[in-house]
Amino acid sequence: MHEPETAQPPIALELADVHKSFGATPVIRGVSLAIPRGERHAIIGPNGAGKSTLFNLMSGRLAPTRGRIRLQGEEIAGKRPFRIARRGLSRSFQVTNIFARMTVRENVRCSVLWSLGYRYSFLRSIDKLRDANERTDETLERIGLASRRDALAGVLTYAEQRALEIGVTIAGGAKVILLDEPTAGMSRPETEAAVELIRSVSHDRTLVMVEHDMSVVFGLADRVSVLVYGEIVASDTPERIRAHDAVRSAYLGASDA
Amino acid sequence: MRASSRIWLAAAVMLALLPWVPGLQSDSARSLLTQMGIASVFALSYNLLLGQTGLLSFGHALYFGLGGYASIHFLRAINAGLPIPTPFVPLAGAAAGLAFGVVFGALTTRRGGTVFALISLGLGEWVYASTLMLPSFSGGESGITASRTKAPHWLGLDFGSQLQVYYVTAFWLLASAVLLHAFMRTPVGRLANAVRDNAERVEFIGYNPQRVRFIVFSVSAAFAGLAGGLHAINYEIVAAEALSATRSGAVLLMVYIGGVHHFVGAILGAIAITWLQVSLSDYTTAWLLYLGLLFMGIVAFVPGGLAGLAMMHLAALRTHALPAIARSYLVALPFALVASIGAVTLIEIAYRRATQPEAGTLMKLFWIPMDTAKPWPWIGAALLAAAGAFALYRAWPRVASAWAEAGEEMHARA
Amino acid sequence: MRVWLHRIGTGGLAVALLAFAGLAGAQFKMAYIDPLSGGAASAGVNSQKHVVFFADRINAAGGLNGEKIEILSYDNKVSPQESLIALKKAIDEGARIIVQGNGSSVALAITDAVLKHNERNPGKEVLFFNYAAIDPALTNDKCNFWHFRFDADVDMKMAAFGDAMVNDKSIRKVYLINQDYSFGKAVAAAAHKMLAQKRPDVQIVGEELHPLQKVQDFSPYVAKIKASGADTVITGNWSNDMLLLVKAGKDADLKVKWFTYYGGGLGSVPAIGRDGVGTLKQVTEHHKNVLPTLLPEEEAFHKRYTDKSDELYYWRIRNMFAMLDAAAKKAKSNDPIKLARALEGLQLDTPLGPMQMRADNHQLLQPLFVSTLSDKARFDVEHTGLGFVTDEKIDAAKTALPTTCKMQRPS
Amino acid sequence: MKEIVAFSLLNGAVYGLLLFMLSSGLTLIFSLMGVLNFAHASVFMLGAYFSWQISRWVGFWPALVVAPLLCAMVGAAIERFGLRRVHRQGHVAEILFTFGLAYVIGELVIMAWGRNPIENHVPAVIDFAAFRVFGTSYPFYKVLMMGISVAMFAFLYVAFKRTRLGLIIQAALTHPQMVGALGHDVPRLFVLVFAIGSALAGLAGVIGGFALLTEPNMAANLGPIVFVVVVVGGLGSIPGAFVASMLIGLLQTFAVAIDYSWLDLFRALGWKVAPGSMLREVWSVKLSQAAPILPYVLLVLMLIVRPRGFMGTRET
Repeated sequence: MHEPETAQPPIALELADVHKSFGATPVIRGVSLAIPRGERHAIIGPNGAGKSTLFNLMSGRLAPTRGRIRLQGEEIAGKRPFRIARRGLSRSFQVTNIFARMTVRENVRCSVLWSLGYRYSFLRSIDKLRDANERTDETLERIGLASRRDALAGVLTYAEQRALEIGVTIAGGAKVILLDEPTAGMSRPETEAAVELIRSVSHDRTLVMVEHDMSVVFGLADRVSVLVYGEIVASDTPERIRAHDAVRSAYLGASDA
Repeated sequence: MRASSRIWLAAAVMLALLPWVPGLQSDSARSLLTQMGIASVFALSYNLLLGQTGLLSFGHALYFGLGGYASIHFLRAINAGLPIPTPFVPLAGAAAGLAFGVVFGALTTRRGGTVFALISLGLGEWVYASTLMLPSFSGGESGITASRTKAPHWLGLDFGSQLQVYYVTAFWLLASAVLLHAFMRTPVGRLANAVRDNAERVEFIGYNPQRVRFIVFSVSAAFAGLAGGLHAINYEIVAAEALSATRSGAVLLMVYIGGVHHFVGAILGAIAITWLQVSLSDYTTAWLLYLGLLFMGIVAFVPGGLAGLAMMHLAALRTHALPAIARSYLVALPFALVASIGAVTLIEIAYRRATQPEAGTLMKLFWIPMDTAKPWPWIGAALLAAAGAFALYRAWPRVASAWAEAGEEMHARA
Repeated sequence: MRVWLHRIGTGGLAVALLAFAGLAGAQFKMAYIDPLSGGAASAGVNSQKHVVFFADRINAAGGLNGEKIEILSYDNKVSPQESLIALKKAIDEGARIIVQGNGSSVALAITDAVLKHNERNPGKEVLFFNYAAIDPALTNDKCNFWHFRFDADVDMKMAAFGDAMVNDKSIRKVYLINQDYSFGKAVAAAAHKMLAQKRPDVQIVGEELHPLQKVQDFSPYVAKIKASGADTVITGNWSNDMLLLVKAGKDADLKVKWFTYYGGGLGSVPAIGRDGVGTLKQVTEHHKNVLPTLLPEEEAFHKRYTDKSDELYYWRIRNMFAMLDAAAKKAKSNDPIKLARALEGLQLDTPLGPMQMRADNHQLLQPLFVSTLSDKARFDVEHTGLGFVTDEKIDAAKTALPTTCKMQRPS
Repeated sequence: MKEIVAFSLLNGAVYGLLLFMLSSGLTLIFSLMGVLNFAHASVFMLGAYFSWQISRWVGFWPALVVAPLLCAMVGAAIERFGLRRVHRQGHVAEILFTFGLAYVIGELVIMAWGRNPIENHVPAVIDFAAFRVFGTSYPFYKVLMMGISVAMFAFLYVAFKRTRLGLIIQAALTHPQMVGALGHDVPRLFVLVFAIGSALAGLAGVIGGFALLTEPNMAANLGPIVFVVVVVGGLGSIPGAFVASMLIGLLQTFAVAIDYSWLDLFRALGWKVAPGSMLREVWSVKLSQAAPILPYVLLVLMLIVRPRGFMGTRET
């Protein structure tokens, strides 16, 4: 369900001439990107292109050296991650980053608390928070971990942990979802299940995804940006990107033309 | 009635009947029980930091001591006429603990891990030395005294006898346990566990880990202050050693030996270490060596602590591997016993020679008289220890395999 | 650590063994509560030897009204809290007299706890014999009927120093250095008062309070003493704070007269060595060269304890047991209240001169000696070849000072 | 007045160098293995006891060599049989293991040498005055200590910044698997590092034994101040630890020389403080009284303002 092209949809996430360098070495060299609300946007590029750094800049883990980042029109460059998360941007991690010694259910429930307004309350028993528990169980159903809800997150299989990673990211109801290589290390059937999950989860939200598996990218993305050596060399629909020579040379070395 | 309230009721009944158990009816036995109660409240408050939030503090006695001082000054005010009965004095300790927890917490909880540990160590040493310099607040080395009986009676009791002080301590222990257990079931309690497991990820679900640490730290300081208040009532004196580094070290030993990952672990540890400190030190001057060895053994071999050990065995009861485990224990335990008797004898003889020459060389150990001047006790003990240890080393794989078998079964069923 | 004979396995077994071992007759139990492990253990173990030694001598002579004295030892690790735990245990096991000395902080805790116990348990009263905690408060504003002190307090010892200083014109500039807690401050205050009275011409050129048992390196403090031009130092430091202070003085070859409370304590003379000859002074109720020959008690003590560091340092414990023995004979009963009343005002002769227990504040008056370290002494300290020689003797009666003690006496 | 400054400078430098000698081993172990060794001061104490025992048998100079070697063996044993099991449980377990170890070593020392301080006097061979300042002779053993301390600094700075072994060990801290993959036996490397660190502590103990008092409580009295040096200097930086040691040494020595308190400052500024109030006691504490707690004040302030310390490379 996407608005017709003509009415210009509001911009969910916008990067304006963002630079980032570690000491003397520049990693992000002037990236500008505007992602309209509801769009599924994929970022691809060879290893070391700066994809994860870009994610870290957007989610507040790193502060840009120069340039501005706006989330639904509000400046978030350099803000602490929890301030950005509260404004409705939630991200997952390439290396699974969950609460190992807590149960699956508690992992997800922790991520719903802020959005339901429970802030730092210590006077209410969590078992009595009906809305939080409902939202948690609903998310567990969607990521297919309802049956494993009382297992410790640390003992889950790799695929289950990746699913939980997505669950924790989406449970808070954030409008903008950043997924960092969600299907990395998954088998074919597991990847397909993950794609269906991402499709249903990002139904009415803005999705930004870093992914290497081209079948996932072309199966899901409305638009694809190609990041090479810290710069966006192309940003277009999947079909045009596939035919784009700059992309081919970046991936396959010098083009034969 | 939900499961948890049944547990609390059972705990209440047990606490009520404990001082009437034969053998525990003497004043000093009840004093020991009271000390265990005070240590348990302090250990529970500390486990909120170490076990639930992963904050390793080397200066938690600060809030115990400052709470104690506030309570003893409050008790002196009561002696001077303030119409408040003695049992409510620990609330003054909790209030002081909370106040100092908020003030110092804002400084120290900016970071977790090693930085937090070292700040707590530095702050502990700094405030301890400073209290000695403020005699009107701390009474210096000799401390501040007050009377728990010169106060308005409550329910017709004057709280002079040790039994009544025990019941005041038991009440506050139960209250603290219920409150702290409930605290862990609140949003901030859940987030405390999240900060322990992965403080970085907590920031990405909208919470500031520093704020979570700060709240938990303040609550923990309040309960440590409450324990300080109970200390003030029980001894009617609070001296600078109430906030010394040795007390901070003791609570760390209690919680870790008891079992950091289990709520009841802190209480188990408090009971074990208090007994070791108060009773074992009457039997042998080497009690601190045994405590140190026990602690290193727990850290290296049994990270789950006593509670972890108990839980493991409870779970194993339901598996088919139980007979295998029992058999392996039958073989291993005697060797362990032999090894420890040899080691203990060696230690006791050495201690007698090094620290108490005046008590002469005649000694009775495990009902066997021996003369430390002659060589045979030394050789005998050393041989015993070595033989026991070697046999235990050989028998250990059998124990390990039995447990492996139980582990697989438990895993399969989980 | 409990005396082994009485603590095998459970308490019950110990009692059975006792009866079997033929130690007939009821026991008069005394509890010894002092540090036996940790930092100050050396002092605690040393005085424990004295208590056991003198108790055995009374037992050899038939005990107190036929009851043998039994010493129950408890390790309080110099902590007020551990002491109160030990006190409860001692009272539970029937101790009638508590003996303690190391640390005024512990003494203040015990005297307060004993007062409360006796008020709350009529008929089961206990007495508190303090042989070394010399904070003046214990026999003044914090005195009580149950506490007896067998050592001169801070002010009495400072007065003794005063008598020694009156005619020593070489003393012109004094430096005070003490530990930063109640006892240290009491010594500093006493010094001010004494000098103002007895030597107004002497100038106090410096005053110092350093944290208790925390300073590792005293050279900065010694540098200040040298810079102040002081020719005399008065200090109440004890144990490590005493050893390290005189050691730093020796390293920087500081030439001053040391007026100390515990300069003769374990390890201090070896630490200062020859630098102390003629300069290291102390005020005590006894030292090895107080009489031309060793006292019989000293010879018996050295026969029993042969370790190098064993010295008969606590003569006042001998006086304590002598007073207890006399009081028991006078009262013809071992009941604590009767013993206490018998002790009040009791006068007794000793080889060093008469002594008397004051009735108004339960402070023992005994002869005091100001002595100086010398290399020509007949008997040396800890095999160092150096021993103390008397400068000034102050008779018991002259050591009395006014008291603010107003104690409540049992009806 | 000139005399006080000269002496304070000299004493401050000596105490600072003693602190550095004591904490250099810890800085090494911490910077290369990330282990905050609570038992480090205990190994220092062992060094003092070993050197006392050996010098009674075979004289001081052999003891100066043998005692550190014995401590190195103790350090190697601690890592090989103790810490190796605990490494994988994370830093907290490591710290706690060494925390228990400090208790045990303290009691073992009591078991072997008793509770009383031992007469660990400066051995005759080095007991003479090195030079005279303002009419006071300065003992040679303090000069020897300064020499050893500076030598240690040079050895550490060169050995681990400029040699291949140093680089391998530093790499092994952050990427043990990779260094292992490159063919280096990482566990053995850690044993070596722990042995060297303990040897440094032992050497410091040999000299420290005379300067301070050799008794079972020695480690407990010194323990915390070692962490102040390491943290204030900067976690993992050897030059930082040197600067921090000198700072603390001089700070504490000069503070003792200053007999003024806040009250005197207020009086100078003309402010009046109500007599008898509890706060008056706070203000009347003289700086010389508070000298020994200044290091801890420095530790807390440094950790709040700049957790990395002067020249630290990282925080944990």
